[in-house]
Amino acid sequence: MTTKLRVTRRAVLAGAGAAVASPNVWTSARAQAAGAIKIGIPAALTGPLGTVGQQTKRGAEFYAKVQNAKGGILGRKIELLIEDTAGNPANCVRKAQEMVERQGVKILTGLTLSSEALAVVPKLAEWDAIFMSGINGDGRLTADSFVPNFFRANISGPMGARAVSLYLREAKFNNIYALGLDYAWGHNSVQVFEDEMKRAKKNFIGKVFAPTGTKDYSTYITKIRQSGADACYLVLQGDDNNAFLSQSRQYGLPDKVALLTEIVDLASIKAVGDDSLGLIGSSRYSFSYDHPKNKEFVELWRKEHDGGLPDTFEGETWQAMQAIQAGIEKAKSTDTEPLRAALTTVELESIKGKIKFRECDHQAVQQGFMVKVVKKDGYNTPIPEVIATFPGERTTPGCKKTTYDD
Amino acid sequence: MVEAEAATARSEGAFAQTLLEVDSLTKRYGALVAIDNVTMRVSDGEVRAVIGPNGAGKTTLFHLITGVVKPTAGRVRFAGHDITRHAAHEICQRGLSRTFQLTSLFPEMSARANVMLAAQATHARRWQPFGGGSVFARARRTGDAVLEQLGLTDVASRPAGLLSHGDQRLLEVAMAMAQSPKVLLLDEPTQGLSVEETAEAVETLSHLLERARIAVLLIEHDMEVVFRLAHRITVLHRGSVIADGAPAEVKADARVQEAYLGGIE
Amino acid sequence: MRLSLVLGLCGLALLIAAPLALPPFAMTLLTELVILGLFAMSLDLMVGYTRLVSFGHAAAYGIGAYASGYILLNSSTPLPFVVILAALLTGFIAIGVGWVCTLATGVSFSMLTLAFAQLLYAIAFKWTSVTGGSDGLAGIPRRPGPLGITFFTGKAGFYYFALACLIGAYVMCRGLVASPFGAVLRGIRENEAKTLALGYNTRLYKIAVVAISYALGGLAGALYAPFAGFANTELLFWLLSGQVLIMVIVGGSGTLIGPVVGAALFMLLEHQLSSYTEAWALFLGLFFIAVVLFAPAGIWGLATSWLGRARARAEPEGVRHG
Amino acid sequence: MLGLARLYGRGHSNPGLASLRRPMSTLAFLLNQSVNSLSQAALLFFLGVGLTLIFGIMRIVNFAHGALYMLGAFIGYSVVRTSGSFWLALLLAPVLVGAAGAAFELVILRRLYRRDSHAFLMVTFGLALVVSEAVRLIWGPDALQVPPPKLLSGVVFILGEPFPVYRLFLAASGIIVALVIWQTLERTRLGLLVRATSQNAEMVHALGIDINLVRAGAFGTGCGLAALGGVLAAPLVTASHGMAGTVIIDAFVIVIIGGMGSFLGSLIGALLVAFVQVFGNYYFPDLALASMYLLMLLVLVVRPGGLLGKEA
Repeated sequence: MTTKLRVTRRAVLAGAGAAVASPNVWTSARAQAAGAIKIGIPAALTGPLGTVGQQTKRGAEFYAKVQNAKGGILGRKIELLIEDTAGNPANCVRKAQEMVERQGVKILTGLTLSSEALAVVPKLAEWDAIFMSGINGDGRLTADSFVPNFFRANISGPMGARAVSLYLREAKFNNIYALGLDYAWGHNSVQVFEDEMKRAKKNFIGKVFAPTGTKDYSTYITKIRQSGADACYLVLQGDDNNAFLSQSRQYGLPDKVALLTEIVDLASIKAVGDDSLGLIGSSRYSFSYDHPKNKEFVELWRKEHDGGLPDTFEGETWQAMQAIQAGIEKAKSTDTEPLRAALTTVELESIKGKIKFRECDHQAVQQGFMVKVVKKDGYNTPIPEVIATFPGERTTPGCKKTTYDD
Repeated sequence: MVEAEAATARSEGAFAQTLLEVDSLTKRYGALVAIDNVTMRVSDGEVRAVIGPNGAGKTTLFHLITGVVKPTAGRVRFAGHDITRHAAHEICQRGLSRTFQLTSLFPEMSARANVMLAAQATHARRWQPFGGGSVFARARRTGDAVLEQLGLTDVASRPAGLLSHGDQRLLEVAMAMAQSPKVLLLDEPTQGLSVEETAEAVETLSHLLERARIAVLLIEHDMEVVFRLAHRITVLHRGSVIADGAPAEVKADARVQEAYLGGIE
Repeated sequence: MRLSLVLGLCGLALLIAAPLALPPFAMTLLTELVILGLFAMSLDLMVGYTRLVSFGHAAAYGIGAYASGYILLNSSTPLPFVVILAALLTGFIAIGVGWVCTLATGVSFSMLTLAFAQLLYAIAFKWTSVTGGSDGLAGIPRRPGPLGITFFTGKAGFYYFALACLIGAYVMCRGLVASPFGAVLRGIRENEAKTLALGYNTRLYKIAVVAISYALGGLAGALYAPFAGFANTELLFWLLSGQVLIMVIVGGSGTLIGPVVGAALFMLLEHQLSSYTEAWALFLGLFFIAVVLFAPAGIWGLATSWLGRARARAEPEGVRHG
Repeated sequence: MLGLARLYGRGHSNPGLASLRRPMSTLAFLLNQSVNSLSQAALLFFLGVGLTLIFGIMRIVNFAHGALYMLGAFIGYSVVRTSGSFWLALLLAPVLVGAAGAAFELVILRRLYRRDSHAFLMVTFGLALVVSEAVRLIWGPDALQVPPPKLLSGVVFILGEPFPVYRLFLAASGIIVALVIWQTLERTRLGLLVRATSQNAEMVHALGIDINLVRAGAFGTGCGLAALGGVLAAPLVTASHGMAGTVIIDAFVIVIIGGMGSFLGSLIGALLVAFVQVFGNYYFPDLALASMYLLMLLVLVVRPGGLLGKEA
C-alpha cells in the first residue's frame, strides 16, 4: 500500500513537473511550415461565451480548408493557431502574446469578448501585428481606442443599433423602451438608439440595464410592461438573451410589446425555440441574406456540416477571413506595413455584398439588415428572415465616432 | 486529613491584601440565572477553591471574571481597578491568567513554544513584526524555568498535542505561570486524570503554589485535591454562594452537606 | 538546512540569469509567474499562517491594479513609485476591510471578504470615470524614472523589478513569520481562544495581517497592470479569488514558497493544457483531486519531504546509526 | 389565490388585453412581485438547503454545488428530449446526480475526514471543474431549451396582472419541499439522526450508527437537491454553461446569511435574498450587482454567525 501510494505521489509530482518543464514554452518558435501564413485566433472556446468562440473556430477552420484546397493565399497555405482563452482578458493577452512572440504570428482575428479586444489593441504596435475583428462590437474600438493596426470587418454595436433605429423610423411604433446589458456594449448601443429615437421624434420612454448573469428578468419585464411602451429595444446576448426571451414569453410580454433586438443569431433561436418567434432585430450576418456569394457559401457550408446552417459569427468570421485574404493579395505580402496599407484601400465582394474599410477608423462599411424570426417549411427550428436592408453609408457612424448626425 | 489540617492552619494567617474582589456578580441567560449575586474576595497568597455540583455556575464565574462573558450586574475589581467590562486580553494583561476546563493548547507547537508564547504575552514588544531575538530569549528563559518547575523539561520539544493527558494539564498551568500572574485561575486542573496522575499532579501543583505565593482561584471536583491545596473554600449552588470559609468549616456546614457532599457522594 | 539553502541560491541564480538565456515569450511568461507567485504568497500569510481563509483576495489584486493603472495613465509618476504607492493604498483600504471582516470567524469571515471583493467589483463596474467600467483601463504605460532611468520599462528590466518585489516580499514575510508577531499569528491559527486568553488582542493582529497581506497582493496587482497593459473587472472577480486560494493550497500553505510554486504550476498547467485540448479544465480538476489525495501538504510539501528522504539516503549508514 | 386569478392557456387570444392598457396598481405590483420572489426563493432554497445539509453533517463547503445544479439542468434537458416528460426529468435528474454525489463521497471524500478544510475546498473545486467540463463535452457548448410542461405554460392573472403559471408552480414546489424537509427533520428517526449528526458526529458514532452511511446519504441528498433546482430553473434560464458560476455564490450567500448548518436559516436566507434581489432590482437597478452582498454584509456585521447560526 505504501509503495503503491508512493508511486502515485511520484506520478503527481512528475506530472506537475512535466507541465512546468514542458519544453515548448521555454524555447523559441517551432519549425515553421514552409511559407505558411499564420493566423492567430485566441478565442473563448470554453466558458459562458463558448458558443461564440466555437462558431469562430468553425468558421475560420472551414475557410482555411476551402482556401487551402484552392492553393491557399499567394500560393501559401493558411495555418490557423487557435487557442482557448475561456473569455478571460488575462489569458487572451497571454495567448496572443505567445502567438506573436513564439510563433511569429502577425495577423490576429477571432477574439471573442470586447474586454479581450480592448486589452489586446494597445499592444498591437509593440507586436507589429494586425488585428482583424470579426466579432467585437464595442464602438470604442473604432473611436477612442482606435489604433492603426486594428481593422473591423464585422458590424459594430452602434451599427446594429442604427439599423434598428432606421427600421423604427418607418415602423408604426411610437412609444419605445430600452433594456440593455449593464456593460459598455449595452450602454453604448442604448445611447445610440436613444439619440436616434429622439431625432426621429419618437417617444423614448426610458431605459434600464441588467447586469450580465441575471437569472430573473421579471422585474425588467414588469418595468417594460408598466412603461406603456409598444416596442422595446433589447441589447442582450448569450445566456441573458435566452433567459429574457424565455421569461418574457412566459409573461406574455410579446403579446403586448414588440421586441426588437440588436443581435439575432441561430444559437439563441435554438436555445429558446418558439419563444423567439416574432422577434425583430438587426443581424450581423444571416444565412438567409440574398446575395449570390452568400448562397454559394451557405451551400458549401451545409454540404460540409450535414445540412447545418452557418450562424452569425461563422458568417462574420468568414467575412473577416475574406478581408484578410483580400488585403494580403493586394499587398502581395503578409508584412504588417504593406498589409495595413492594402487593407485601407481594398474593396471586396464578400458574402454580405461589397465591403470596404474606411481609411479614417478602419471600420468596414457594409450593408445593415433587419430580420424577423419566423417559422418556415424545411427548417425544424424558427429562422431569421431578412425584412429590410440599409446601405452601409447610412448605418456606419461618423469617422472615429459612435454616433450619427442625421 | 493531615493535609487538610495543615491547610486550615495556614489559612488562619493574615493575608497581605485583597487582590480580586467579586461584588454581587449576576449573570442571566434569559430566564436562567447562571450566577446569582455572588460576592467573594481573593487575597495575595491565598488559594481559594470554588466547589459545587455540576451546573452550579463555577465555569461561568471564571468566564465572568476573565472577561470572556460579560455579567448582567455586579462588579469585578482587580488590584483596586474595576475590570468588569474589560476585554479578555486586557484582563489577562493586568496579571490574571487562567487555564481551561477542557485542555486548550497549541497542539502543533512544541510544549516549549506553548509556554514561550504565553510568556511573550507579558513582553512590551510582544507584537514586534521583525527580528525579536531578545523577546524570544526572555520568553525562553521564563518558559524553561516554569517547565522545569512543573517537571516538563523532558517533553519540552514534543508537540503539545502528543503529550500525555496529565502533561497537557500541567502544560496549561505552566503557560499560565509563565505569565507571572498576580492571580491564577485554575479550572479543574486534574480533570480527566487517573488516580496516580492526580496524585502526581497535586504534588507538583502544591509545590508550585507554595513557592509562588500568588493568589489562586481553583475550581475542582475532587475533594481530596481541594483539601490538599485550598486555604479557603467557596461553595456555589445553583449560582449562589451557600458557604464560604476554611475547609474544616465548610465540611461541617449542614447546607453544604445536603446540597453537595451528602447529595452526591 | 544547508542543502535547501544551496538549492534556494541556485534557484535564485537561475531566476536572475533567466533573461540572458530565455526567448521573449518565456520571459513574458516568467514575469507573469513572478507576479502571480507574489499574489499567492501574499494570501499565504492569511491562509497558511493565521488560518484566515479569504474568498476575496482578488480585491487586493484588483485595487492594486486599478490604482497603479489609473496613476500611470493620468500622471507621469515613475513606475517603481506608482507600484509601491498602489500597494500602500491597498494595505490602507484593507485596514477597513479587515476591521469589518474580523468581526466574524471561520466561513463567515471568508464570505465577508468575498462580499467586499464583489462590492469592489460592482464599484469598478459602475465608477466608469475612474475605472473605465466594464472596458477597464487599457494601454497602461510603464513610465520611466526616477532620475530618467528607463531600465524598468523594458522587458528584462520589468522582470527584474517584479523579481525584486517578489524577493523583497519573501524576505519580509520570512522575517514576519519568524518574529514575535509571527508567533502570535501561529497561535491564532492553532487556537484563537487560547491566544486571546493569554492576553493577546487577537483581532488587532488579524487586522494587521489582513492589511499586510492585502498590501502585498496589491503590490502584485500593481505590477500586473503595467505588465499586461490593462486592468479590468475580471481582476476583481470571485473566480480569481478562488483560483489564488487553490494556488496556495496546491503549492502547500504555510510555506511561503509553496504558493509561489502553486501559482506557477496552476498557470502553466492551464496555459499548456489549454493548448493541447479544449477539455483542459477536466484535467486540471482531476489534477487538483489527485494532489489532495496524494500530496496532502501540497506540491511543495511533497517535494521537501522527498528532499529530506533523499538526503537521509545519501548519508552513509554509519552516520545515521552513530 | 384562485379567487384572484383567472386562467388562460398560452395559445388563447387574450380578452384581457384592453385591461392591460391600464396602469398597474401598486397593490397588484407588490402582490405580483411578492409571489415572484417566492418562486425565486424556491430555486435558491433548493441550492441552499443542500449546501447547508452537507455543511451541517460533514463540515464541507461544497464548491461543486453550482456545477451539479447545472448538471441537473442538462440531464433534465436530455430526459425531456427523449421521454417528453418534464415530470420524469424532475425525478430522474436529482436521483442520478444524487447517486453520483454519494459515489463521490464514498470514493474520494471518505479518505479526507481527518484532514483540514483546505482538502475539501480543493477537492470540491476540482470536482466543479471536472463536472463543468464533462457537461460541455457531453452536451456541447450551446444553451439548450427545456420548455415547461404544457400544463404549466399558461398565465394566471393576479389582480389583473399576468403571472406565469410556471412561477406559481415553482413557489408551490418550494413550499412543499420545505414542508417535507421540515417534517422529516422533526418527525422521523432519519431527521433525528441528521440533526444529531450535525451537532455531534462522534456521539452518533458512539451510538452504533454508521456515520459513513449518513455522510454518503447527506452528500448525495445535497447534490440531488442542487440538481432538482437545476431542472426547475431550466425553463427560466435554459440549460446553459453560465448557470454554474452565477448560482454558486448566491447559494453561499443565502446559507451564510441564514447560518451555516441551519435548515430554517437557509429558508430564511433564500427568502431574504430573493426579495432583496427582486425588489432591489426594481427600485434600485443600479445596485443590482451589489444588493445581495450589502445584505450579507449587514447581516454578518450584526450577527457574525448568520441569523440562526450558533456562533461565528
